[in-house]
Amino acid sequence: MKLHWSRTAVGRRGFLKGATALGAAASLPGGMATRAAAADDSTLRVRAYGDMQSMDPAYSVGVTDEEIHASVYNKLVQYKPGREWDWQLDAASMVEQVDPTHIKFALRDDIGFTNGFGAMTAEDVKFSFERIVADATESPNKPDMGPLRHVEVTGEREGTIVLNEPFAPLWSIALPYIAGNIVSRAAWSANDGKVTTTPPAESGPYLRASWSPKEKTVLKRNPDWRGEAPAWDNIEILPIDDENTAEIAFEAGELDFTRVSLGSVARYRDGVPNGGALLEYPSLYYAWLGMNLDHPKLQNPKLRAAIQHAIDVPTVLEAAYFGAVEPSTGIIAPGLVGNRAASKIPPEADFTKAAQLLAESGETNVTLKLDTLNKTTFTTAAQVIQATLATIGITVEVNVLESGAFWASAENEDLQLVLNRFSMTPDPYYATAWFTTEQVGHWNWERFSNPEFDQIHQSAFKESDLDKRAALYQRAQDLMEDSGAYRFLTHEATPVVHSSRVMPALRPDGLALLRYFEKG
Amino acid sequence: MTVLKSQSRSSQILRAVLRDRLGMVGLVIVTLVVACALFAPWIVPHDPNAMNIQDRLQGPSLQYLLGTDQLGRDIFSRMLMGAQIALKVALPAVFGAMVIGMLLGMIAGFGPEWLDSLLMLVFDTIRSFPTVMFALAVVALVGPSLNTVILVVMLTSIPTYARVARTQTMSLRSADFVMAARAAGTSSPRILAIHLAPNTVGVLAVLMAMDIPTVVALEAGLSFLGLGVKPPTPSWGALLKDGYALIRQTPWLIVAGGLPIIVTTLGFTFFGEALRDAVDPKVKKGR
Amino acid sequence: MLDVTRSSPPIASIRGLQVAFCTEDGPVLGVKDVSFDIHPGETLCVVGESGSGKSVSSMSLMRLIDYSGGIIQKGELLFDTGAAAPVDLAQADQALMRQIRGNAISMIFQEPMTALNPVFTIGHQLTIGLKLHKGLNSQDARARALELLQQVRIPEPDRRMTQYPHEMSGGMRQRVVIAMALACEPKLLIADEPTTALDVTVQAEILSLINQLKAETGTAVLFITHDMGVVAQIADRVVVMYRGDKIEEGPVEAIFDAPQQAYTRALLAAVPRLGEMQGTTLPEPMKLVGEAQSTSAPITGTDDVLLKVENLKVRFAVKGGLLRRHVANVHAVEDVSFTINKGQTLSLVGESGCGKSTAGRAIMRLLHPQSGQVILDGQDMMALSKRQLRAARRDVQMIFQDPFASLNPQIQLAEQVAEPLRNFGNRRDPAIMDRVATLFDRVGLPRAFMRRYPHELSGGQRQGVAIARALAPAPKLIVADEAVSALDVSVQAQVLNLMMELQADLGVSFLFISHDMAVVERVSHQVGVMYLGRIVELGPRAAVFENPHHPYTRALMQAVPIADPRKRHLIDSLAFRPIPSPIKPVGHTAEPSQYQQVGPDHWLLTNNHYDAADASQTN
Amino acid sequence: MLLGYALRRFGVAAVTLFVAVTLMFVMIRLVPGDPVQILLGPRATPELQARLTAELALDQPLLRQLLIFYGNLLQGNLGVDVFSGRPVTLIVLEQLPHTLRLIFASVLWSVPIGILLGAYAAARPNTLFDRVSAVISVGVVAAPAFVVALLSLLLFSVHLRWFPAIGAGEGFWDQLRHLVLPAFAIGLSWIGYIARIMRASMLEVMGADHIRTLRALGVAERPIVLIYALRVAVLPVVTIIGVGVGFLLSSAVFAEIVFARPGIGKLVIDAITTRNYPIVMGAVLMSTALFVTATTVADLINAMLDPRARAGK
Repeated sequence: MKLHWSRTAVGRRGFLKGATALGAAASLPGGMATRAAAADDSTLRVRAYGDMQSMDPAYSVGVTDEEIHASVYNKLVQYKPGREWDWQLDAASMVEQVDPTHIKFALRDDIGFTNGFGAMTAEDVKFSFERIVADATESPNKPDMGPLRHVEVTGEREGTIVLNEPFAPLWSIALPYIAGNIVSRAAWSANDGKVTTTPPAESGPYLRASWSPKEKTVLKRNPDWRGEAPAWDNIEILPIDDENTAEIAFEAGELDFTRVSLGSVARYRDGVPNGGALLEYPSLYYAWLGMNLDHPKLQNPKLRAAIQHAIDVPTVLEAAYFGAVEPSTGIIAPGLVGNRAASKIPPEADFTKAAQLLAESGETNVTLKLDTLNKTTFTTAAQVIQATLATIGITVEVNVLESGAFWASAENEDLQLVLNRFSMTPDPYYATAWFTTEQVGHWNWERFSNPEFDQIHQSAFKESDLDKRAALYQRAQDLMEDSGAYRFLTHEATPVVHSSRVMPALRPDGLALLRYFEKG
Repeated sequence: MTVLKSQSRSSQILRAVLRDRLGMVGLVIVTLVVACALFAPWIVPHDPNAMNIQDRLQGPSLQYLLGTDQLGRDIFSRMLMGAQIALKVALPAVFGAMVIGMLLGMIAGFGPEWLDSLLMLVFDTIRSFPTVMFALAVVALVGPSLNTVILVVMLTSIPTYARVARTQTMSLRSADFVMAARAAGTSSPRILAIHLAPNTVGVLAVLMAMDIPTVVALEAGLSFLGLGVKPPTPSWGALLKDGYALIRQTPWLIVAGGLPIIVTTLGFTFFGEALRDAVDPKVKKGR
Repeated sequence: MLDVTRSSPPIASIRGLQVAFCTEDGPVLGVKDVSFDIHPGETLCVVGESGSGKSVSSMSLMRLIDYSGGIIQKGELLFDTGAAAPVDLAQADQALMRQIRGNAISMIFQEPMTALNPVFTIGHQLTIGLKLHKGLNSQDARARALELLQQVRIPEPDRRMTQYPHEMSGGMRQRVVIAMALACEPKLLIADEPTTALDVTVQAEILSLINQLKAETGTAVLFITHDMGVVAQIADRVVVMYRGDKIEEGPVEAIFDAPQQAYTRALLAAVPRLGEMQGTTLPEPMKLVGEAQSTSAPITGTDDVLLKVENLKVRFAVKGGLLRRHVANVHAVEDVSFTINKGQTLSLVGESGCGKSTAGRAIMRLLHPQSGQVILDGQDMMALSKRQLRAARRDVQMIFQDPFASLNPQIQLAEQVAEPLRNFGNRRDPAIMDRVATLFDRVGLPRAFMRRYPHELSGGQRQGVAIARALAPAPKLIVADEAVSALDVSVQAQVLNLMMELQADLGVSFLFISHDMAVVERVSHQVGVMYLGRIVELGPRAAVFENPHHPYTRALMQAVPIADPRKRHLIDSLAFRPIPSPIKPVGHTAEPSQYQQVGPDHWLLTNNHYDAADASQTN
Repeated sequence: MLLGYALRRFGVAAVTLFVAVTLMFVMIRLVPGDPVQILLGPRATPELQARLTAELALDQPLLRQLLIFYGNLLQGNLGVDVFSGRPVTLIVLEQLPHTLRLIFASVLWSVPIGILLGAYAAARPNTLFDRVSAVISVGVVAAPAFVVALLSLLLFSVHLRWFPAIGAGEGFWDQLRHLVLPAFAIGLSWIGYIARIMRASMLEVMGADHIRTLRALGVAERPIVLIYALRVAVLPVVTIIGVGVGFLLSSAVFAEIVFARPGIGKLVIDAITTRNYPIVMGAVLMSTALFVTATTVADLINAMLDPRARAGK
């Protein structure tokens, strides 16, 4: 899980939600509008929802940073744009898994670092990967590299990645994501290993030309790049937290590409202004209603079951997401290993059963507090839950929190019900990580503790047999559901729009791979 | 030339307000808003919190005068109930700010110089925080609710009232009738209570009337940032927030949230200006 | 002289003027059917009490009435512009009026402190009219302005041009306003109570100045005032107004010698004339027209000392500099000593800022004296604790100048009168209201007024309530701080008589603080003349008034306009005489006051702090 | 005299600033939410969390934290952003010009209009103009800045495409174009505010004796209103403008959010919600300083415009 949300300020998301309707209603012919921004033919302008934080892969925590890193640094492999999760070679000319713990690689010979730091060698790979896991580095991305032991350098451009134990997410996370970026050992050493917002040496198809905090990051074509030439000369990345603001900017012709809000999907399905197009991707996020198992009010399993059954997921999704998303079966999205075909409790509420469960529980006059973020989507969902629980006689008080307080819920002793959403990387290992016993007091707000679940989390990532691995994660989600602490809602979706000038290259979850963007 | 009818100053002021045409309009609006707030539970056509997902996002119709929101709730009913919420926030907040501000201001104006300097420093400090930042910190501290909004609004308005009360007290404390009261052996607390307070209240009442719209707008602003009242409370600010989120589906949500704020502002401001002209004849129109 | 003015046609002629004001209670007539003429070169005084409509006529002539919500309903305002036929200003449009205003007719007002724009220089304001009406360029206008400043006898005119109004004293500002009015050599100068807000010595200067300028320029003067003394000093002819009507009109001597109307006679009777007590030693109520004369007997009082004030000093700190440090002191009251006998009145008289009010408040400990002794009936007021002081205050009460300001507008009158009774007795004593009722009777107010609020009463009635309140705790001493100066003369006379009557009946002592020499002469047993914080002359009233020793006392008496057109004594010296500053740096030690006895109980200050050196100092 | 007044005024300003910053310091630390957890994200090791906690002095008692903060402040050091490792002073100063430009632009266009509107309304009391302008000015105040911001964004950027929708722009003219809409949105509500204060002030001045003096001199109404009365009536408005900068800072937050503009308001909102203490303190220090400076400068301007204040005090 990446803390994307932690850079998202209060109410920003959903702030202007739907504000673009007027613009759409105006439906101006694209040609007559003067182009507001001075974007010439070879400048791509895209929106990022956060500002750049760090140019050091070891300390960067956001998708925003990775979009930039992926363009100015190289990895052995990169995600392959498309609808299916896959990777393709980047700096590596060859990568081969010799056995579950050994991966051999060879680097291309035409990649060099800027600022005179020379050609990329296996030593750079060794340096880059090992510093992520080194204790001294204190990298928040250390878990991405998992059980890396070391990198053996076997030639100037050849080496072997050695793992302590098998690590399935290596191919889905470690190598193609942030931790997989290869930096120049010489350059980093010249900086005493401290790199903050200025990259000392770059190697990718783009160079970071400038950064104006909170305004934009500008990438320009790397003249020394010998690989396949990128389509755009310049890329401007504008940090805009709010999707509706981004939609307005897009409709005003100031952006070529942006994620849009789910509320706007229906409208964009009818047509995107300026000859652009809407692309709908699934998302890996998972949203759910959690119940604090340690709270005195929620000790009765029948009460929890009654709550699970009384929440009508389709109605919640209809109201909060405008029906643009599907109900989820757990924390692992379709397309990933371990996705459940169906949850044990169907998404539709069964009020009769819920009422019966409540009666069996013996609880009367149940009053509960439901904490949620101050975004319209969540408050709407919370109100629907409030209303449906009221039908079986449970009173819910919706407690809206700004993000700072909400994300401190682990410290909230009085947390009862919580409407939550986590983001996700394309490996189930990341989903289960937050619900272990160890995470109680950190991110496991439901205080769900199950030895079997913990065991699955500890072992499933070593399982290289996909079917077996899938079964383990499915079991893990069964355990979660059985605990009565969870009512899974949705994985949301990633709708993006792009102008006619651009052909975006996206991960299967809709995130941008800027270096592969083509002209439209 | 002088009509001598024995009437207290308040009834005299009321007559002056009623003579002012805009003041009269203001009073009518204020009365309407207050009536709405008082009788909302009985005059709403629908339960303002009753959801009806099937009927959501409908346009205005005979059944739903202003249509329905994303949860199928009747917007018109929520708008009427909103008056109650607005006054529930505005009246205690403004009244509390006035009482505390008046007390502190009178202490500052009447007390020793060091206390005055200290209090003024505190007032200036609170004023120097941008309201939104201050509100954000308080909301984060105690969690959002009706009471929090009241608290924030109260805290941020106290300095204004205190300053006015202080100025008024300072100008009054050397007034002849206060000197006369001293000469007549009246104690300082009693002078504050029966001479200074009643003569300060008038000016503060004007400020209160003018302040109510500011408070209503502030609540809307906080709700806009998602820091306002708890759902499903139908405050105008919450209506506006939902309205922005749903502008393409229900433009009438913005109307329902925005129009009452504008009308209330107009009403209270006209009323307040007429009241000020009546209380402070120095700034009389058409002299 | 009279014949000369009569022979020429009037410069302005008001015919059947009726003006109404739109008020919240509907239209109210300001004047009804008023007619009079003004002839070239004459000074016409319009005299009347507040609400008589005396200003309305002049404001109508200027058509400034339009800006006050007034409407000329009937009548003509004929003005001789030099054209063949006089113009009716009542029908003129504002464009024509703008050409006449400040040019052919100009006006000066009562309040010099506010009549000038605070953010423009004197030079700028002086040249406005010149540029506007005479089309002068900046340079010529400036030259003319300098000339005007010299004409109104302002010292250092060059420097004044760049000064702002707040840098000048009231008298000086009024001279500037006069200079502005005279800038375009108007045919008619309207002076609306131009000296009312000024000290008596400054008033004398300004009156002389207006008189002299009239002679120099030949302009006609329409002079509006409530002060019969001023009328007597400068008028050629007089128009008497009462409640919007012209009561009487005639040459000044005729009006004063043989008033035709009862109101005029009453008005004249109510005016205390300086010197009319000559030959008596004790105060005596005035003989008012239409009032019972029974109470009119001299008030003797006793020779027992009630109040003894010794070496009283009051200083106010002046703060300044970066840290608001105490940098200087206003020596408001400097070493003042006097005594008041039981049942008698001592008056402190002097001009604004001389410290007389401060002294009055200091002996009540309403403010904190620097040092000195105040012994009231054997009790040392300075040694009292806060609690004791509150109790001791029942023996000293106070009446203030402004009857509008001294009553709380929010509280019923009965409660205000009852307040001292409640404070000094049992708060819930049911007898209090009976006592209040008798107090209302005592001051001659109907008991029905008890339930009223201050705004429902006239000024004189309010002052009655204030007196009733002061009397409530049966005090031994009443400090009357300018208690009658805000009242119309007829009301003033009634209130003065009431006070004297109370003194005769109740044996109460008064510390009477006033700037009005004539009033002081009427009511006092003893008189102290104050100047710059010190009593410069102290003694029995007869001695001080008939045999003044101190030059300041003499200057003061000479400046008082006497309500007798045969006793004109407009001063010749028009040189500006500023009062020296009472502000001294911290650490300044003031010498003690030293007195020389010049008669029985008649003392003269020998410290020479009123002299030519001070007078020549400019600010 | 004026210099002494200015120095004293700034002295008071400094004390206010000190109290404000202390208050904010204490308040933000009472707020729930652990900055270390929020800043570092869930995957940070306990060691890293401990190190950051120590670095931010969060393990110290509150008073000591405060002393450390002031100790650093005295050395001109507001700390370092935990994330980027950049000095907070730099981060705040980067954002400041954007906000200053926005506020300046808003004041520049709205204050003159507000003053003229109020002056005219007062010069013609109870006329149609007065009534209309009263309704307009009140009605305009009634529309919260964020409503205006949003609607103008939709109308002028998306619909008409006259002005850019987001960002701050580059180069003078481009920045100016980017300023138009946000400055319009914030300034609009100010017109009514200023107009009403101006009207009240003007009504009082128009009844003053010195205006009567001018009328008696035959000066026409227009110069009386526009030169002589305005010059006096504008004095209290100047003070109000200073105080109003606080109000503008709050509105600027909304404008910066809606128009995705960089700026101090947005910075502080972001920082508070992420409990990024060093930046919160830096930004609050800066915005409070801005407010205090604005009121002080307004008072000084007032003192310069008003000869009475110039000489006195």
